[in-house]
Amino acid sequence: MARAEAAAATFERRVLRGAAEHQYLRVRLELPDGGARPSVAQLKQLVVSALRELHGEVGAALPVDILTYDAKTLSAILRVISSGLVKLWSALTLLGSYQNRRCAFRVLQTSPFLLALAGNSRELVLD
Amino acid sequence: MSVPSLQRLRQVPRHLLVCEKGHARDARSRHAAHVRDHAYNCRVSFLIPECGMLPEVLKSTIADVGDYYLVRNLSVHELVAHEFIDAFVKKGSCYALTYNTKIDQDNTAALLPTGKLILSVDKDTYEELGLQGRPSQYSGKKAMRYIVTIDLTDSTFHPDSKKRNRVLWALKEKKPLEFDFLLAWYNTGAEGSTLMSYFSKKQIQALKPKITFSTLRDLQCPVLQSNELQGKPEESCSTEELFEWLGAVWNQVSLDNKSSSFLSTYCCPQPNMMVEKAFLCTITGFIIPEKIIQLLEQLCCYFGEPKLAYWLTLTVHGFADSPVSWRESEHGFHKGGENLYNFVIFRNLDYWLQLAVGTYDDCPP
Amino acid sequence: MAGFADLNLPQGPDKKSLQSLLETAAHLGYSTVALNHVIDFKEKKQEIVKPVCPSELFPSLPIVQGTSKRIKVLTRLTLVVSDPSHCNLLRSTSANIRLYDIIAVFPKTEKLFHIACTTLDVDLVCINVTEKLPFYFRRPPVNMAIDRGIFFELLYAPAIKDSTMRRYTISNAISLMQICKGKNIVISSAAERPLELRGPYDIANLGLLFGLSESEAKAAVSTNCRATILHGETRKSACGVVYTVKKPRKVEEEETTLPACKKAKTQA
Amino acid sequence: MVRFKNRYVLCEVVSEDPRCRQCIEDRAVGLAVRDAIGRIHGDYGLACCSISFTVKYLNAYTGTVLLRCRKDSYRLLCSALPFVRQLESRGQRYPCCLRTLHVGGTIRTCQKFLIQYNRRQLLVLLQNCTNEEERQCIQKSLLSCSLTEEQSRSGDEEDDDGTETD
Repeated sequence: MARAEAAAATFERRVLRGAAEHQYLRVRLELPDGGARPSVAQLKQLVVSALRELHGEVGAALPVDILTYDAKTLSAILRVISSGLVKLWSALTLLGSYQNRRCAFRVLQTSPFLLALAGNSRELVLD
Repeated sequence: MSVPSLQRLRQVPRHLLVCEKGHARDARSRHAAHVRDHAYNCRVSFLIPECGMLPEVLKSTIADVGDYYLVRNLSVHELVAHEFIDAFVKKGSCYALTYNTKIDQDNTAALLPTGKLILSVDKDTYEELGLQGRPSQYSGKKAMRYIVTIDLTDSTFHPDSKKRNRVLWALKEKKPLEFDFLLAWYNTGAEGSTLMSYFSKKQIQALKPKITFSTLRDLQCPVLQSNELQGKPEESCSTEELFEWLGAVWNQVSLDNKSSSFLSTYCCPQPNMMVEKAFLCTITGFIIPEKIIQLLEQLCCYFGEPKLAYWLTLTVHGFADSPVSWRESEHGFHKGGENLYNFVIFRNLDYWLQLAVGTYDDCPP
Repeated sequence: MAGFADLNLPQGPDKKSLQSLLETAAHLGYSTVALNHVIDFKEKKQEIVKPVCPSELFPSLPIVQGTSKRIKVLTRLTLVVSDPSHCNLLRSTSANIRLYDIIAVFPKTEKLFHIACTTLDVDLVCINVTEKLPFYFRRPPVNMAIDRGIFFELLYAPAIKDSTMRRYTISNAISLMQICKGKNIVISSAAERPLELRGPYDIANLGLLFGLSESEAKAAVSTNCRATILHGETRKSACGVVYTVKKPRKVEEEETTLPACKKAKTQA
Repeated sequence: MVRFKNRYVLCEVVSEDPRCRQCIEDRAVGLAVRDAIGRIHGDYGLACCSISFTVKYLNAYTGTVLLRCRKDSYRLLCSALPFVRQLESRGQRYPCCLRTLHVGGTIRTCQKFLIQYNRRQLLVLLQNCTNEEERQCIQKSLLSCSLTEEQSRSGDEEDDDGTETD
């Protein structure tokens, strides 16, 4: 640390265009009232099976991470490699049932920056 | 069709991340200018590792972030009235942004502290308004959105000028535009009438920014070296890694996963160190850049006394639906409307600045 | 850019379920929806009823999420035609037809598709998404429809319900895109239940699967819907410039100009 | 009128079981390929590939199959072909696999390739011959197979000869 303090950093600028490795989605699963709520592992299974149905084994092989999951509100943050965003999103859109009951994934926000999901001005209630 | 449909499935929406490093005390450093140029901020948050209690100075700075106002059903022509211009626009920094309007669907208006009034309107409204503007950069071949910029402090915009009368007529009679506005005003010293008293006949509400504190225990923090933006393998982490990690912390993502884990393979970037505690603070509201600069300054002063932390971060989120991001560069909403920036301030007052924008945005300055 | 719209909410007999559909649509961020009344000529003689008045049906419309406006509800009539004689109804100046904001046809044969694209005075042509295409799309009628400002409608709710229909939806959509090059497409739901509705940004992303580009896909739920509604409005007006409104109290007609209509594509 | 560009995929059915030949017919091959696409690329892949997908030509003796699909989606088709596991017809099921020989823009290029390919195969056979009689027979058939201009004209009236070999 002492070494670093010796010389002040010189100005440097890096521009990264479309370089994000991952895309992040904030989603909420909507289920009819009552009935079983999925655990986090079941949610992941549901996501993978949705991908498998629409995009086959190739889709199911996409690395998808469930970064957070709140079982109370059924909301989660998903991470997927950038090239798989459209596939994952469309699979979630066209998913219609969970355990033979209707369900819907609401995609609340997507972003290439995880940090952007922390502050969404569209959900901000200021008054 | 230039792009085959299969490739479209792999496309990533355009986005930019600009990383800079410099020294906060360098006279040529533009970091404060970047803060000043980003007018509309909805969330400011900072993270200080190895800090359990906030120093009093910082506490009072946060408390001083100041009120902002929400005026309901305010006609845009009221912002063009010369009483308003003389009382507020010319006497300080006046900020106004429409509230609860969506830039990709509705009309939006914003008043910049430079005295520029920016209207981002759809094609129908633009034609009815009859004011000179330009098609939006991001609305494709068939322009469906137009940007009208009116300079209120321009010398040709005096009370009797033809130009002003036309603007007033357009906004008053031709196409009256009404919005809920978020307003904030900053002036140094000189007292005068306040927004509250000026708009007392309107539905005006003074609002206080919401402030939340929290402390995290046993947090894995990446190791950073201020002069290595790209990081060094085994020695320090890069800016992108830090950016993702910071997102993970603010979203309460668990940081210790195995690569074989079924659920999540995210883990804290290497190398990292365990920090006993970290202090998190979030301010949400309509926060003006002047206050963020003050906060940034106080955060720099935090390292005036010897501290355990090697660095701290300050993150600012912009409004997704504001018509501008930095300065007057146009901002649009495609999928996320991101415009945010993050400072990492090191113990020796070197800083990293990360500016991130989404699809419909210019490269930040 | 206009707000998001879903031009196809089936108008069932159940008012309560319609109300919950409207609430979900408003919650998802749609600022305009159209209640769809379907008339299938195959099933006996069907009368064209007067459109329901949305304000009568729902005393208070839900507020669109994140705004302070209420959702706008339009009425739409869809004619399922399987025989050329069915089209006569559209040519006759039936009073009740004129009361609908949007008129759509669902042609079952190639010949009727041709007629719908080239001569019928309609706003939307529905594309079959639940079965294999009974005919190939040809360029001349499709181009003609694009010139006349008629839009093609794709539905997505069947694709949510069933895997086979999903295949037909995607494959028919791609077939259409090869002809129309992504122009004049409207994507709407035809959702019977709130859980079959999807948000506008989800649909914009789904459009990529149908072979649209990002901007075309977003237009399919926003600007194209606006154009469809304006196209419907021009039918009520003369050449899209002059249009008549009944004053609420006096029975006298007044001519007003509606600037928004001027810009709409018209082929009066 | 703008023509839609297609891709023709020439492939060979390889099976250890000689009875598999009975199964090489339009429907069985089509179903097997569809099944593989459905498994690998899901509903979306099936929907894309189903546009103008057919088994265009089939030779049960040599085991060659010519598949047609839209140019946009041939990558989906080609990537699914290695995953064809079996052919099924009339209740019989035989394990086999498909080997892609050639991908062409027209039937004609595929035909040219196929004749070349068969010729080379015959040469291989020629080397494997054990007695003179077999040798004679193969040499004769080798000479008899050639592609003349007249023959190829009668093939397909398509002018796009963008070929892609893999």
